[in-house]
Amino acid sequence: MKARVTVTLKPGVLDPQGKAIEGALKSLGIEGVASVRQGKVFDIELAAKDKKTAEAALKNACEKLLANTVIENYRVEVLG
Amino acid sequence: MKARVTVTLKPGVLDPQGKAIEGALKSLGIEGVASVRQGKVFDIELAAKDKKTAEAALKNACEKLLANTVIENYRVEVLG
Amino acid sequence: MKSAVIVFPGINRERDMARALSLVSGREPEMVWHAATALPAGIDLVVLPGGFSYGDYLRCGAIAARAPIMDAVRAHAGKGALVLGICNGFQILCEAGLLPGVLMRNTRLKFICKEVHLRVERSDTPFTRGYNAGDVVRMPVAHGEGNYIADEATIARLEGEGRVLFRYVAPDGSLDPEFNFNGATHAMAGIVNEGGNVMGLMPHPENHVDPAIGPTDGRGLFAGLMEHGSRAA
Amino acid sequence: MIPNEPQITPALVAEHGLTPDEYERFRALIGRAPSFTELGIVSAMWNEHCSYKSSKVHLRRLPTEAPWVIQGPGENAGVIDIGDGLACVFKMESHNHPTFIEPYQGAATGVGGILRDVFTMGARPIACLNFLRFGSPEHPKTRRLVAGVVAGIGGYGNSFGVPTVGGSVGFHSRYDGNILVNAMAVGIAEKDKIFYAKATGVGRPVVYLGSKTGRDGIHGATMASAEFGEDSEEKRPTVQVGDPFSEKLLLEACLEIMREGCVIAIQDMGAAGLTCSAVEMGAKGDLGVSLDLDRVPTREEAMTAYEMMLSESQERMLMVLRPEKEKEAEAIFRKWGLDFAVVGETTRAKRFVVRHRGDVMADLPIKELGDEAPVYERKFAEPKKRPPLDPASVPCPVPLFAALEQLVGSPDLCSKRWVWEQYDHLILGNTVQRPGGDAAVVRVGEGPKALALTTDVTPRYCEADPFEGGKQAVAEAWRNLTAVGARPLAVTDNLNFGNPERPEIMGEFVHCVRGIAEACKALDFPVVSGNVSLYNETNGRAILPTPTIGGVGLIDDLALTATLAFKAKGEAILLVGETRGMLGQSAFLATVLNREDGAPPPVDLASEKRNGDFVRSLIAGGLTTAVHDLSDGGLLVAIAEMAIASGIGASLEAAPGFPAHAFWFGEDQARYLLTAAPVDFPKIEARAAEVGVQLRHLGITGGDRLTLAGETPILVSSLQARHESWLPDYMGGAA
Ligand SMILES: Nc1ncnc2c1ncn2[C@@H]1O[C@H](COP(=O)(O)OP(=O)(O)O)[C@@H](O)[C@H]1O
Ligand SMILES: [Mg+2]
Repeated sequence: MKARVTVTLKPGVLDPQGKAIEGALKSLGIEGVASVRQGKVFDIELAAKDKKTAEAALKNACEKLLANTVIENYRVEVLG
Repeated sequence: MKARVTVTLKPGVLDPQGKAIEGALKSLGIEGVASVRQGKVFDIELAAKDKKTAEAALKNACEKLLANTVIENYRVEVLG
Repeated sequence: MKSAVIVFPGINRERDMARALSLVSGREPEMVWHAATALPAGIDLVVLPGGFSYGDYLRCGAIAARAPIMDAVRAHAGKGALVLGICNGFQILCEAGLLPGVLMRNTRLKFICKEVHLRVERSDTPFTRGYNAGDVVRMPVAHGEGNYIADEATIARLEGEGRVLFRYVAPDGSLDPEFNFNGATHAMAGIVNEGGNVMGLMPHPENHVDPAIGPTDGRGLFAGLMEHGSRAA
Repeated sequence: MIPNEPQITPALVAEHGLTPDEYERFRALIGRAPSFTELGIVSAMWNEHCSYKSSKVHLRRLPTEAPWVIQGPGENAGVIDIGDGLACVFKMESHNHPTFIEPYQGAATGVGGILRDVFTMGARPIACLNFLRFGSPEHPKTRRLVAGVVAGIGGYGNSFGVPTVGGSVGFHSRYDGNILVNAMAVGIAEKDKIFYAKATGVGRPVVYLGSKTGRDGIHGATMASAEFGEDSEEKRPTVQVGDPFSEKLLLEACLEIMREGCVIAIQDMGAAGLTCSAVEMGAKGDLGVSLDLDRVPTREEAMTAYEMMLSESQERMLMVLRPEKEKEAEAIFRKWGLDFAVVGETTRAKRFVVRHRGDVMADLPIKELGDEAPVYERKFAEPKKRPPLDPASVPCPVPLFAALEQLVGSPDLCSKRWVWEQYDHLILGNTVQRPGGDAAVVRVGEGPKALALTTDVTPRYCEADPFEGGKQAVAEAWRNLTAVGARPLAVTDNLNFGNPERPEIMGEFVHCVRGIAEACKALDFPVVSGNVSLYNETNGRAILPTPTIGGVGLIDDLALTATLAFKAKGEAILLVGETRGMLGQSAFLATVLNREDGAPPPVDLASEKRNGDFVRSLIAGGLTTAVHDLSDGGLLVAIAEMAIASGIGASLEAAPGFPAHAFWFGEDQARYLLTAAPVDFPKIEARAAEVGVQLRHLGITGGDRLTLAGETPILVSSLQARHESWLPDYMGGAA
């Protein structure tokens, strides 16, 4: 099974990377950029008996490792 | 306008970080994980007169900065 | 020999580099701000120092590689003149397309600062003429992303054309995966471009030049460059 | 009353960490009920972290003066004269609570904060150190905390570009719920170009510099002064995220505007950000400050006055500028890509006035908020004395060398290479002695001067006898500096304790401070800066009392320093100082016998001074080839460390008249080990006799193993493997 986990910073948490990228895009002349926030994606292949089990395993993975739940949110999509 | 840009490693490019996460997930007892590849997402707010212009600006941003096209692919979605 | 050290926001080994250049050459380099669009007149050697340009945000060296000064650096390299990128400078050169390949996260994912052994692969280049081929020298490393990779064709060309100048080795000079601490392809620590005038090196020769502080194996690199410069002049 | 503000209720007051008494006192002071913003401001200013209300009366005992002290406690950092027109600026600060909640960012912002304290004063940072205490290795959270804290310290310092050259790492179950992260920064400035927080002049612009303000860490300062409960992890306050890149820009920009003569007063925004910095600048200068929050650069929408006043967003500074230099300063900040905004002015009336969107959100007397905050004489209990341990009563269940192997491979005494290799300890090119020795040595400018730096305390000793433990922490720092050949000059401290409202804890605090004061006086080692971190306890269980001492010493010529590695075979190994075999609270007892009892070794300050001065004179005279001070683990561990660092072995002579394990593992104080060429031994002996220092010949260096009558010889390489492997093995284990 293929899945994608997306981890993003919670709203309000400072994103220094995003801020620097925003500045760089502006100075490269990319028009109209108002804000950039950077997150992570994990493309995961896993063996699971069904979608539900896979989802549960990935949520567990997020809580334990993939996301820092103090400052990050995560989303799990099992693509099948 | 809100948009999301996703940057992932091209297939075949080594991903030491993904590999390490894969190992860590296994040792955490997360079952069934076969492979992990890590990528980035950028949530971007921008002002543009329409979706098309926004898309064009973001593609340009990817080519110029957001992705290292030697090793990375990117995808632009304008969410409106 | 006149040298210029490019200063990007967030770079932090520019002073170390300037000091090493002054110490070995007796001449202070020009410090050039990233927003400049031209190099000062008469520069022979351009150095992109180590550090964390733009905090290493996005990808190491990515934002600096697009700075205004980089067109001038590209033109300088295009003329066959010397460009040296150390650590973050190496990453910037790759991002700017002046060197092939990419520096990925160290295989153990950690930033590592320690002294390593390097084997000098050839001595007939401006960057290595201060050493003998086969010399094993000590230099410090301090990076989290020094794991050099490139596609197979590029690696084959680098090897085939003798463009690998330094490799991570065991103290006795042998290749040993245990001493290839960041996982670089074929233990590559320093490579040059096709023209042989642009080098990227992960370790920090500039921190090993002063006998009051420690070993001085880094001197050879700068001394070689100076010698090359005086010959060329 | 301002519209849409919460009603001030007793519950709201309590949530702000103010006691009913404190609230009444505040009400009486302003003659009316406070606004919500005012409540926030006073809670920040009067909490333990900013006001030192429990500790102040005791800190007054600390000696703070010496001819070389330029600035003692009371400013962002202490300043000492190191000659040639240069000053050394340094301070240590804790980030314990934030780090427990988010290890990476907590540790990172701790480093960022202490660096700002140092460059706020006009100094360029040249080194960082850190003192870390974690819970027991078996505790399920420990591994993750170690990984996060170390990565966070490295992540910030490496990127900022300052070498992290030293520190200390230890483990104990008493830190299970409250780890300690104390960060120290050291900088160099020109002696006559130090900048202070004290504002002068009325009607001068108050300028905000650095990064924008968000809702980061609101109530961080209050949190730092609250005890953890079961639900602390659920509360998860907004975590501050560090941005070392911006801080590096801030450093360069600040030093540049200082050079250009733009700055009258400067204060970094640390705990309770804008509130603390504005009030301190005004209060210290006997001036009022009025702020217009509409001009504060923000990165989030619809921030309230309350939020802006309490935000702990990082990488920000507040300054009073020379009006005629304002444009110049602004141009410099813009060049570095940083925010610059005039957000207020100094006023004659000693009021702190905050305006936002046309309303006056706060109007308070500034002195009472700042340097006249409440002070408490809390009740404290006399610590219970523990009887000294009779060495003869302590068994040694294993051969000495087996115990030695256990000790050098134990969590507290093992090599911390895994930690310090993640710190860039070489950047700036001045690191003469890297981590792993007694003290780090960092060259000043082009030399030949160098600074020696160390952080120390033995919490086990402090708990068993707070007074002796406090003395010992100072003595050990002094000894570590001496062992590299430095003249110890001054101290910064970081006093980490539990809840001061409990008399036993307050007793620990008071007696540790008295011990520190006594030792600092005797050793001419004044305290010039520091920090107090209280309420380090979870569910009523406090940490071990941990008064960390950061010591700074001066080396006149870095060619004349000492290191601990054996240098050659055939050299004499000499022990300086008296050995009685004190095993109480020793590492031997804790590691080999799993016991923590008895009285800690007493510290005789006169012998410390005499023995240390003796050793320093030998180093200066070029008579020693290696020097190491004795601390945890005693004599045999120190010898093993000298052997491991060099790969050279030693043959040792048995000690008559002692239980062998007490001789080899006792932790008697005021001792050093040194090696010397055999020809120099008589000279050293004669000098020792002259000044009344005990000296004992312990053996000869050489070979590849340690040998001692009655013990199976042990290879240095196998000791080294034990020493190096514990931490990487532990950290490589399952997460
Ligand atoms: N334990 C201590 N010993 C000596 N001085 C201390 C101690 N604790 C705090 N100080 C001094 O009190 C002042 C205020 O400390 P602190 O609030 O930690 O500073 P900052 O506002 O920079 O965070 C500083 O000058 C500090 O050096
Ligand atoms: Mg401060």
